Amino acid sequence: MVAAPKKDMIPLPAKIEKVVVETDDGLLKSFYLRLLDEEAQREFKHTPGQFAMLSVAGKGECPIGIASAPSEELIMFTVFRTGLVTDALHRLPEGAIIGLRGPLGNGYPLEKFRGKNVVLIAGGFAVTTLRATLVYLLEHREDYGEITMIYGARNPGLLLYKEELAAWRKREDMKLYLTIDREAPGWDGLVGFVPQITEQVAPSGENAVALVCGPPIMIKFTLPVLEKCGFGPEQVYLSLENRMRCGIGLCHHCNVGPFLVCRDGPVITLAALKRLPPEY
Amino acid sequence: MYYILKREDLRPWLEAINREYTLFVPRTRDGFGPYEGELYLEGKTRLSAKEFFLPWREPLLVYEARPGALPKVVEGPAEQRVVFGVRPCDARGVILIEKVFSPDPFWQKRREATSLIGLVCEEPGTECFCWAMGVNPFSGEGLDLVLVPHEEVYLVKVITEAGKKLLSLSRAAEGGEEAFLSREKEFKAKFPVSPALEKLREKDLMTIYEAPFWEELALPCLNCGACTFLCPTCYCFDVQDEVVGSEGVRVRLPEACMFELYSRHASGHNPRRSPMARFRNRFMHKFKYFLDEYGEPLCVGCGRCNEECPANINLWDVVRAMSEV
Amino acid sequence: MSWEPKIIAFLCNWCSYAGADLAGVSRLRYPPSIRVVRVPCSSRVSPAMILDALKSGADGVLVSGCHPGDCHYLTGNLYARRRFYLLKKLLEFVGLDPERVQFAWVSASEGDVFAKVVTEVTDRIKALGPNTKFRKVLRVEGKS
Amino acid sequence: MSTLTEKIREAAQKVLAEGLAEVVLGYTQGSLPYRNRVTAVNTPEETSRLIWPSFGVLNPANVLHKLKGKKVALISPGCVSRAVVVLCQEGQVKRDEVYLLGVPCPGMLDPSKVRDLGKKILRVEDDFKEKVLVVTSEGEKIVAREELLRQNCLECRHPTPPVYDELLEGEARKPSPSPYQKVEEIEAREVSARWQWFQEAVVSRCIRCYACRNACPLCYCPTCFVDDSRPQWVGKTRDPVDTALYHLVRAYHLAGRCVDCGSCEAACPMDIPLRLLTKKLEKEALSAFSFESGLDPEAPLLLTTFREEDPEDFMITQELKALGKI
Repeated sequence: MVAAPKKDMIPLPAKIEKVVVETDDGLLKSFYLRLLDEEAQREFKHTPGQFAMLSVAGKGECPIGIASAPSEELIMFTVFRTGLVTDALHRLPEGAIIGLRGPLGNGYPLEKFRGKNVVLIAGGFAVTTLRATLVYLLEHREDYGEITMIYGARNPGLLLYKEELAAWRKREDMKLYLTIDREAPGWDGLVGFVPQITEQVAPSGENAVALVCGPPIMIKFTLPVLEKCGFGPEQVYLSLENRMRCGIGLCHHCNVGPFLVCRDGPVITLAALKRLPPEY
Repeated sequence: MYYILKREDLRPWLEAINREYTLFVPRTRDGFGPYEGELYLEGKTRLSAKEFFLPWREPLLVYEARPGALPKVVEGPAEQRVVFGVRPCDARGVILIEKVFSPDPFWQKRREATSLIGLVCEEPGTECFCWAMGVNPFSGEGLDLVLVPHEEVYLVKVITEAGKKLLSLSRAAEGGEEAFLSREKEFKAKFPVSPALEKLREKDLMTIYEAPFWEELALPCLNCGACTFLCPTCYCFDVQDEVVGSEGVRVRLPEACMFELYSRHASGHNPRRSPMARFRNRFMHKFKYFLDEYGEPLCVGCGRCNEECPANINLWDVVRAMSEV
Repeated sequence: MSWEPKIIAFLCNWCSYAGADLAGVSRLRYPPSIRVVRVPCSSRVSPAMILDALKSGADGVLVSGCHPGDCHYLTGNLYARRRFYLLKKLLEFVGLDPERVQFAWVSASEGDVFAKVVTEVTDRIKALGPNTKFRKVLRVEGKS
Repeated sequence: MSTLTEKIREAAQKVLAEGLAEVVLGYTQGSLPYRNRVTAVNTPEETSRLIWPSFGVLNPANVLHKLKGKKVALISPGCVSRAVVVLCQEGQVKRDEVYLLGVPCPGMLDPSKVRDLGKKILRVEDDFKEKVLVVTSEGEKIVAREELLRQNCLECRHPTPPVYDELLEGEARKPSPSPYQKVEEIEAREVSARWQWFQEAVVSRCIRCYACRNACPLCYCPTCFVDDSRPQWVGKTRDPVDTALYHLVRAYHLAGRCVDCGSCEAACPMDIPLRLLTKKLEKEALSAFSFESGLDPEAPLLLTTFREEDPEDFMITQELKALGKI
């Protein structure tokens, strides 16, 4: 399928083609990147769920999930401003050059999901790689069964990809449940935490997989709901994140027991996760 | 192939090597340095030979610190280096790290540019236990040549072509095979592999991880980086961007898993927040995670951690507890 | 062109910064060697800030605050005095040229004192030459 | 007469049995004859593990943060007691949450001085007064204690704990008559020689393992300035300027706080004479401000107080004034 990319610690220069401020608080921005080297840009093939190291010279590197689908022209990352590198990244204008290393890690095994119902459950800004996944699934609509997405944010202003959400909502070949934590003026959608909404939606675990991405607290309460719906631990996919330095299995920072998030993850089944020490 | 080198021929040989290559030797108990006459052969050095492959500071990229500037890849030192006096434990450390680092171009470059001449210890140091970790100091593993101090001479075993070439700069004469092999046999008979390793292989990972002994063993630990920085097998690294004025460099440098910062996310969340969790991670990595994945423990029994640990944490206390849980 | 030292001057907002301002308004001449960092109080200045300035290429550091009794925060400068005393002793002890780090009291009305202090500090640092001991240099072996 | 070890065990048993503390922090025998280890004892039975050490080089007050919420008794020679006092002054520890089992300290031995007495050290017998018998693979040696003492014990001003809840009987070393001799030796050198010393003995040897910081009973900041990333005060490599900055600020952060327990120096795997930096500051605090750390839990700290008449002749304005230039 995809040729193994060269994995070393040297980033490729990429130009920020477009910056979109995604949320009302301005803490999340999407960066649309194009590798300066045309061939590298053409060769850049990833699977939804993979990540890349973004680097700002003088500040450092950090791992960010790839939010664009493989078919999309520009490589997109939605970045939360929180640390040294993401803060510097947020200050960069369109046209600036940054470094990119990737794609790294393992994405969702989408080939394996063919013929199955897919439930995507996202909380907060962890939705990014599930956005990539959803775009992919919709492009290969006929290969998959029912597609359901449950996506929650604290308030409407914190939902990402608002235009796309509106478009997905109108589609009849998928179900999108958007929810916010508390009532907000102008919001006519669902209100409640993601686990509660999942319980209401009650997706069936039969011939299905669930992809869950969100803050630890959301995951903690969603997993029992999925279990009740009949999802076995092999059917639930999660995505881990840990501090990383190399992204290619050398530096050992991201280890969860023997599992290196960069090399063996970030995507992991609940079944595999249960066998690991709780260091994430 | 086996040779005999008279002790008095060692210095002339080193001088000869130094004329053709950049030669590093153990200069004092502290560690290695360029050969300038000083030579410390009484025992292993405090800092291991690891630093020739995972240096204290490995520049990866240089860039001008201005927006849009393209970084350049650092080529690294190219001159051929010879390191004399590498203890077999340190050489074995290189082999273990290589299991992880073999795809790394910076590692490869340093490996290709470096020849190692090993020196077997006259007798084990106070805290040594290389044999217990499965090291056979006579094997020459990871080395180009291995020297065994024997009566008035050094017995030399040639391991690689590069080693043979280096030895040709000396007055060594062929011979000594019998003595060498008998010394090796004697060592193996006297110093067996620790049975703890087999037990560790069989133990369930989570059983060890969740065992109650960690809290007590970790109590005196300072969570400093002394053990990891002195360890010839610890390979974790940090990456830092250093900027001075208009110049920037991205460097790779050793880091210790004992540090709180090691696993702390930008958000502040830390999966190994407690000092005990970090202590446990270091030993689990060495004696379970790595052992399970590569079949060997990430330890060569040099004993530096035991010797230098400020808190007197003893590796064997931990290994014993892990293997007998 | 003769070498001009770069001196980072941490000036307290209430006295010394105003003193510097007065020196300027009064058209007093002093060497163009200082780069001013305005701080709320001389006690805001930590040793790390002083050493960071030197590390980043400053040839000298001047910290100036209010005279005792004049502190906007009543006693900030008196705490600072103790700290700077100890810092200076420590830097001297490790052989960092003591003249590179200077402390002063300059009030808002002492434009002339400010000019003289800057002139004196500049002269002393000029006599020492550029800061080579405590300036960070990036080393890159085999730079391509 | 019972030995100090016996007295300590007895006292520890009593403390635990009477509920004066839940844990006793002290020392136990280490993995080698010349190493001791900090240990925590939770029950009267376990007290048999406790010893009065010859090589108690780390300050057990350093472990207090791991036992938060428990009432802890500490086997306290002068420097342990003083460290706890500073922690109390700084609000890190409440005085009534610790029980100080004071020990008049005869001074500890330096493990490396003993290690260097032979190829293999088999046994060390210390009379805690005058002599130490060291059995090595080459034979027996009797060495005067004074020759084997740790440098900070040789320079100790307070071998007897200034603050305690209970003071065990014993004979303490006399306070050092010349605590600053080593500092003065460095002070007497030229500027360039001092810089050279700092570079060779401290900076170039440091591997940035932070054992000195982590061993210090008074380094407790949740995020140390070396770990700050915005701004990053200190680069992380062994760059000489970054390393120098680290050591200067580390020592400076201990000005008026350091109790000279010597843990930093003992912890250093590279044998850096770290105490000289803190000792220099101690000397200055004593001479300029008549201040000594860790003597009174109620007293203010050196840098949270001032006196009108504090020295200021080091300031350039005062210097220029004296010269009549301003």
